Amino acid sequence: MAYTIQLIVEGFATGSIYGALALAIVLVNRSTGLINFAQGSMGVLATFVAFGLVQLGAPLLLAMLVAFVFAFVFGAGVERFVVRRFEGGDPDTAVVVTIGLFVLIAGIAALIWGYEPRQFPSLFPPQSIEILGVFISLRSVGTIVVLVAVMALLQVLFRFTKLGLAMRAVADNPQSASLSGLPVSRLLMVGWGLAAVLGALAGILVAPQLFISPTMLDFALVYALAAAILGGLDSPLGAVVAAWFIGIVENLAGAYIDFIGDDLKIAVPFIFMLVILIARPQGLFGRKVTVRI
Amino acid sequence: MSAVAAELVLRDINLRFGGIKVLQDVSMAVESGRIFGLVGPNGAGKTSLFNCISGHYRASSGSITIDGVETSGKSASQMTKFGLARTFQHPALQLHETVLENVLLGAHSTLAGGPVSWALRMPWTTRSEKAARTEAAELLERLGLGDVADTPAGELSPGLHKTIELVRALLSKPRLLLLDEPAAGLSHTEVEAFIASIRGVRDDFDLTIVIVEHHMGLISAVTDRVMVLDHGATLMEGTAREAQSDPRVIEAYLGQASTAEVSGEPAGA
Amino acid sequence: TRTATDGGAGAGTGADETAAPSPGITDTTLSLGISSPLSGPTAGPGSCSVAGLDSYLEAQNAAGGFEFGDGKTREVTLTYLDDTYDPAKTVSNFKQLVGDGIFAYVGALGTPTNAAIMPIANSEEVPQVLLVTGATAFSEDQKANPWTFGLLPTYYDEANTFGKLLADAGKPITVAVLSQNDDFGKDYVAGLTDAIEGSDVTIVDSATYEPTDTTLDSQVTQLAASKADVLMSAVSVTPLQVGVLTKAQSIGWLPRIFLPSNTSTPGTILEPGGATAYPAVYSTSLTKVPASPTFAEDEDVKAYNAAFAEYGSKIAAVYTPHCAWSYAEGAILGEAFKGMEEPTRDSFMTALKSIKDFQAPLLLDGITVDTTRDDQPAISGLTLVQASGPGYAPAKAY
Amino acid sequence: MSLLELEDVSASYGYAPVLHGISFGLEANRAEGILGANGAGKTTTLRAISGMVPATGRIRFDGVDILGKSPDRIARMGIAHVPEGRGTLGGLSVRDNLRIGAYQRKDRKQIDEHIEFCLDLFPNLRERISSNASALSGGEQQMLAVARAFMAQPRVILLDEASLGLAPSTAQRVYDAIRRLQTETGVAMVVVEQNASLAFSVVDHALVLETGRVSIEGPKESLMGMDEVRRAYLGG
Amino acid sequence: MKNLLARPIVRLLLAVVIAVVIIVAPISSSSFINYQLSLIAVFAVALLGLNIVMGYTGQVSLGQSAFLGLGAYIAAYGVRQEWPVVVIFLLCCIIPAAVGLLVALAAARLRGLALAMVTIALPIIGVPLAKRFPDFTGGSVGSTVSWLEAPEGSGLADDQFRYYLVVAIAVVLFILGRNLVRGRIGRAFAIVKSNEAVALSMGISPYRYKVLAFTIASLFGGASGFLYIAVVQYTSPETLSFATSINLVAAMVIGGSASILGTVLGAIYFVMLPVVAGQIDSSRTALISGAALLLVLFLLPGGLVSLPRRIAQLVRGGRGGSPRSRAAADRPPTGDTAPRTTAAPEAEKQPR
Ligand SMILES: Nc1ncnc2c1ncn2[C@@H]1O[C@H](COP(=O)(O)OP(=O)(O)OP(=O)(O)O)[C@@H](O)[C@H]1O
Ligand SMILES: Nc1ncnc2c1ncn2[C@@H]1O[C@H](COP(=O)(O)OP(=O)(O)OP(=O)(O)O)[C@@H](O)[C@H]1O
Ligand SMILES: [Mg+2]
Ligand SMILES: [Mg+2]
Repeated sequence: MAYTIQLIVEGFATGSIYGALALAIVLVNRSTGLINFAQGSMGVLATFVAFGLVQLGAPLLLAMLVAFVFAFVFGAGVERFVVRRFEGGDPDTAVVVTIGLFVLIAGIAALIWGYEPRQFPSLFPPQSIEILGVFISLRSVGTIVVLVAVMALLQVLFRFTKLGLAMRAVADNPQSASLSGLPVSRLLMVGWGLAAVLGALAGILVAPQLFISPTMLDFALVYALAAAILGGLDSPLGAVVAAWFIGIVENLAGAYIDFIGDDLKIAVPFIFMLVILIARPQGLFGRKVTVRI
Repeated sequence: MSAVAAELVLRDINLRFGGIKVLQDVSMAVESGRIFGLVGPNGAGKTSLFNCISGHYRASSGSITIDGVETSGKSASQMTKFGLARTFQHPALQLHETVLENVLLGAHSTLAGGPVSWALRMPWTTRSEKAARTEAAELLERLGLGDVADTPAGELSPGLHKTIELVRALLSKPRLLLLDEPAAGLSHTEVEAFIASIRGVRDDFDLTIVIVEHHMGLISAVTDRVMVLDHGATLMEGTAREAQSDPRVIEAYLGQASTAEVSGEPAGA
Repeated sequence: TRTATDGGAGAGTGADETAAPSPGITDTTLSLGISSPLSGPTAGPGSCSVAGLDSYLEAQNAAGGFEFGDGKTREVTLTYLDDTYDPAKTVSNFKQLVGDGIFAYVGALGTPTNAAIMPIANSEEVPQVLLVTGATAFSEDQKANPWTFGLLPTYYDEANTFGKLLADAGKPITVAVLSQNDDFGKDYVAGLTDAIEGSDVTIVDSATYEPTDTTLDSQVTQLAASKADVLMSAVSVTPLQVGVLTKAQSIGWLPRIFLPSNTSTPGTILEPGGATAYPAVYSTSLTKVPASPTFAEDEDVKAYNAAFAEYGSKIAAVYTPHCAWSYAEGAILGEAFKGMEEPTRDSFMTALKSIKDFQAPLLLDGITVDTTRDDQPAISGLTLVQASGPGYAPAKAY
Repeated sequence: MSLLELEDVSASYGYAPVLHGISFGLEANRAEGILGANGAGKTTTLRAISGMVPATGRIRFDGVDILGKSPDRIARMGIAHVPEGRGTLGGLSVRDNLRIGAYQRKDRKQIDEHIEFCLDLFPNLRERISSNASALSGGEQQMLAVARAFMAQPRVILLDEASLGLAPSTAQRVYDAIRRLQTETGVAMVVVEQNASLAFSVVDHALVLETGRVSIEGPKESLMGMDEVRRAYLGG
Repeated sequence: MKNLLARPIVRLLLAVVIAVVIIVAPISSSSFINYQLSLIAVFAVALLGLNIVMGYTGQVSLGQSAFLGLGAYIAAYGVRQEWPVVVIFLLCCIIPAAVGLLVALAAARLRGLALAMVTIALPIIGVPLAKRFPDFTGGSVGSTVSWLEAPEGSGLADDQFRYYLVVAIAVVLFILGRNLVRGRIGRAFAIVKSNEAVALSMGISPYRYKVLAFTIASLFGGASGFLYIAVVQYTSPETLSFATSINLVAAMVIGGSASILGTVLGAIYFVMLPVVAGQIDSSRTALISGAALLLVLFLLPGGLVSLPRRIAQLVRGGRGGSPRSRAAADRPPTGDTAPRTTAAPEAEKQPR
């Protein structure tokens, strides 16, 4: 029993890694209507900035703040100078542009810091606490707390603030939004900037575990995308819940179903996803879009 | 043409979305070869009723028959088999494609051959494609779109989109045609031209037509009968003239100033 | 119908008395080629395996060049291409390199990538040697593939050495194995199983992982449930290996640990993983660790550090053991050049295959190069080491 | 000086010229009608004003040159545009659409009052207040687009076939409301309307476009007196 | 420029010139160049499949590499079992198509990103799956085959022979694919992409056409796997890796979505970019390829295929205009302000 609970706890911790990135994906989607494949690399780049500062002797918290500022400016800049040209065009093209960014940014990070993973200091102490035979690492607890807090913030942002409403409007239909006087381009920049900050946060949260390297979040990104879509692309709560779900289901399936094993356990969340999405195309917590004819 | 105009009968159609009752016990019968008008205030459920007939919505109860055959459970893509074609309230065209390519889509169900024959360009595929193109060109010509056949649809003003949709629908060789606000956005002169052509189309193609329109002039000019919907239920059924003088219809739909408009009834009536 | 040179086809069989020189060699130069992952997730080791070699070659060039068995001194150049660990690209790169006239293809990293070009190299008779891979496939049958062999001890050997240590303890020991889901992992498990056969050592649980996994916590949790005495953690990805070490202790499982040589560096694995918590950590080692204070005064290490700073650091930003291995590989090539009497690939292969008891720089005492066997890579000896203090010391018995 | 002034405005989509030198002026509290056949360039004129198509010439609003400014800046200056077609934010609820309409306003209290005003004007919207706009019927979406423009409390409102798809009584109600708005706030309007009798019920002055050029213009009464106008736009 | 191309005689001449170039190219080229040319043909076929499902039918697929890999494994296995080449080829088409069909029967109920996520699972699950069956796949070391040597007396080198074989198959597949995306079926694909409600009312079942498109894409993917083995003579789990799928999607868009010519250009880009990047600086390939991708799309948002149109535009539009107004002119407002997803991309103009 303790073993099962331990696996579930682990699933939570792993899921939180995906969840952190999934939140950034949700944020970009809600504020710009796009899917950003470069979300991971942008987060990594900002994390590298923090890494560089820490190496120069800056305290982690300060480095983190600087990384957030960097991320915001960088994200907004990417929107302004790269993505903007493709908004309103073929959505596939915009997605491929983010793929190009993904490759390019990883290349830039590698140019400066190389590809080999390096150790990154943790915000939280490395110890674990034992509760009834189940070990819970403080790092996971910290990650989960931060994640839940950010999720709540996002939920509030979109539900109750004017900025959130404006961002949703712009994502929904920029042209129509601009006719109501919404500063579309600035809102898009803010959306990208905030998402990049979230990406940076995700990067800083997971870097102690994954080690920082230009490709650190590549595989987490697939899971994060899955979580965002499974949860409902417009729901921060959904993204996090789905990420946990994926983490837990994967662990349990890998441990308990012999045929599946550690190598194929990744298939399990995807199969769940297929089934759930067929039943609920908008995702677990997503709002259904009606297309009138 | 061997096809004969279809007869459409609806019985006790109900439709709901969540808690909202969109249609309540709507019944109607359209005789073969007639033009039937469907009017009513905004949100009355006219388009929804069309969607039920065309299979885009599934009525929660009730029966729909075309020439006596029950079609209510059928998926929308099967409805061409029953000779049904429709246009949309918001024209749904491929804006980057030419007008000709847009309307040719209507010929889909009449063209011969499946994916394999088309990949191999079997003779029958090219033959039927050629025939469809000729027919499309003729129809465009007839409805006054001959000289824009090769223009991308997006470059034409929205008023013309309705007509392109009409041609597209006609190319599927329907026997029952549903037109959702075909004259919206047309100017006065254009409405008159439309009235003239719709009757011709009905006669030449041997069609039954159901029209949703807010343009009362058009409705009274072309329809044989009308039904007025309000809040998803039938308010009255009769001729257009009866409807326009019915106090309930004036109250719910036409409004006080309507008399002025009725007087502007076009000469084609 | 083709006019352009067809790669190695012109290299003849060496029967001629005045052997025509093979492509890629002149009286003053010799060119080598390599295709390794230089971008993407494997680029860390990939670039190190180029950087170490390049450091050695360039340093030697700067010192006057390489002496050859035919009495000439040549400058040796290295052309390296990126294959992102994609075999189709490796084939492309190989053809490009051969078309550009390299003399030999050396020291490439990667199992599938090297497997893809092995048949071409052998049919075109281009040396594909000293490969930086622990897979057995490249060295086990050098009669069938005379133009191919590896540099490093195989994964099988490594695990076999571990197994022997356990078996020699002569008491019941339970082992949990964590291995990569590929041939690397399978060879490892096979090496271990073969060594413990007939002993009191038993494998009580095993788990695998994909190199693409983000964490191995669940595998460690699962293995911890077996409460095994020993964890053989054949994990070849640095962060994952560190994760294993931190995870096991955090859930109160403190077995003796065995680490493979490519993920056992003190600075990047042991220290971040908190290895001191475990009763013992074993690994195998080939080379001196350049950054380790133990070897700070070592001549080899000083030379390496100087050369790397000058040349290799342009290619690889962070140290992995592959840097040191491929540096040693450079010296092995130099040794082969010394025995090469004719400017041909045949002569090169003959010379390269006759090296015995050669003490290449950076190799630990007792580890020597022996290329004369037909079923082994160039280096097959291993030193079992045990973590102690900031680095490793020769292992005591279990 | 007029509130809104167009001088020799030309516009094109890509390289196809559509407008050729349109000029007119509009005072506060007045309404200008634009008539014309399908494709004459009415919509394009409105788009040129609100910055949605690139144009040349001169467009001044309240003495400020607005040509070349982005649509959202022009909107913030006080020009609301009810576009042709579906002008709503489909993924947002009806209430959110109305709130977006009032985006640049600061008077919070009044906003809620105005939302009530719009919902009284369009009872359908009240019924569907928290539905996604995309679920609404065609006419309901049109109502929402008009309501959204009202919410902005603009100084100039550009109406592109605002009655399109509306039931006759509703269309009447919209124009009654527009007239009321005009007397209450002094808003100026440019009205493009196929239903010319409706248009003439609010405009003071009108121009007729033919293939991108002004062919006739004048006060409402004189236009309504012209035969060709009556025949083509009023029927009879 | 456009008018010139529209003339039948010019088109015919162009076709003849291209055919001659294709036939003559390998004769004087090195084995390296022939390998590149053959690889272009290989990936052009994979891209054609992807373009049919994604470019023409609008269903995002991130799983194309899985079918490429499956085809390659089947071919490698068939060669080891010494089956006749024709049988191998047919199996390489049929089995992936059948697998694609099965997947599509479930997945085609989804749309947009949900579908993309399910297709992403194919390569991600495919890799460990391939390692599970080493007898069939050769495990992670992969499997090497050595076949398709030039027949005696043909006077061709192996690489030339393989080039001709691969290109011939690719040309035939391209003709079939091109036929398919024009006319009845092509129009159905296009309307499924742009508006499913309209498709339904035309008697087109979007579900069926999505399944069809997906199946065809898998078939082409499998066929390209066969070609891959013909050229590379080796396959391993890396062949079907997820990264390949992503790169294929990028190449498809860069060449030109919903365009046959664009598909070929995309394949050239896909194969040549790494080579060129390696030529520039082999330790900075990621940087170079990322920058190149962005650059191409920046200049040609419609893909490489829009180059002639773009040039014509620039020539005609020599008159400046502020950057803003030009940017706005690039995407004129459609009268309808409906959600962007309904906007069809710049499609290749079909000849009529
Ligand atoms: N996006 C576009 N691209 C190219 N041409 C266009 C575009 N939109 C409109 N046009 C052309 O510009 C001209 C004017 O169109 P506009 O929409 O302004 O006409 P309108 O007077 O509003 O017509 P309607 O009464 O049908 O709404 C038309 O000839 C039309 O074909
Ligand atoms: N898919 C749907 N989801 C939710 N509500 C819907 C849906 N379809 C229709 N409705 C609701 O049903 C009611 C009737 O809509 P319908 O489009 O049928 O009206 P209509 O009579 O065509 O009106 P109009 O004249 O404005 O076009 C509306 O209130 C609409 O919001
Ligand atoms: Mg309707
Ligand atoms: Mg208009």
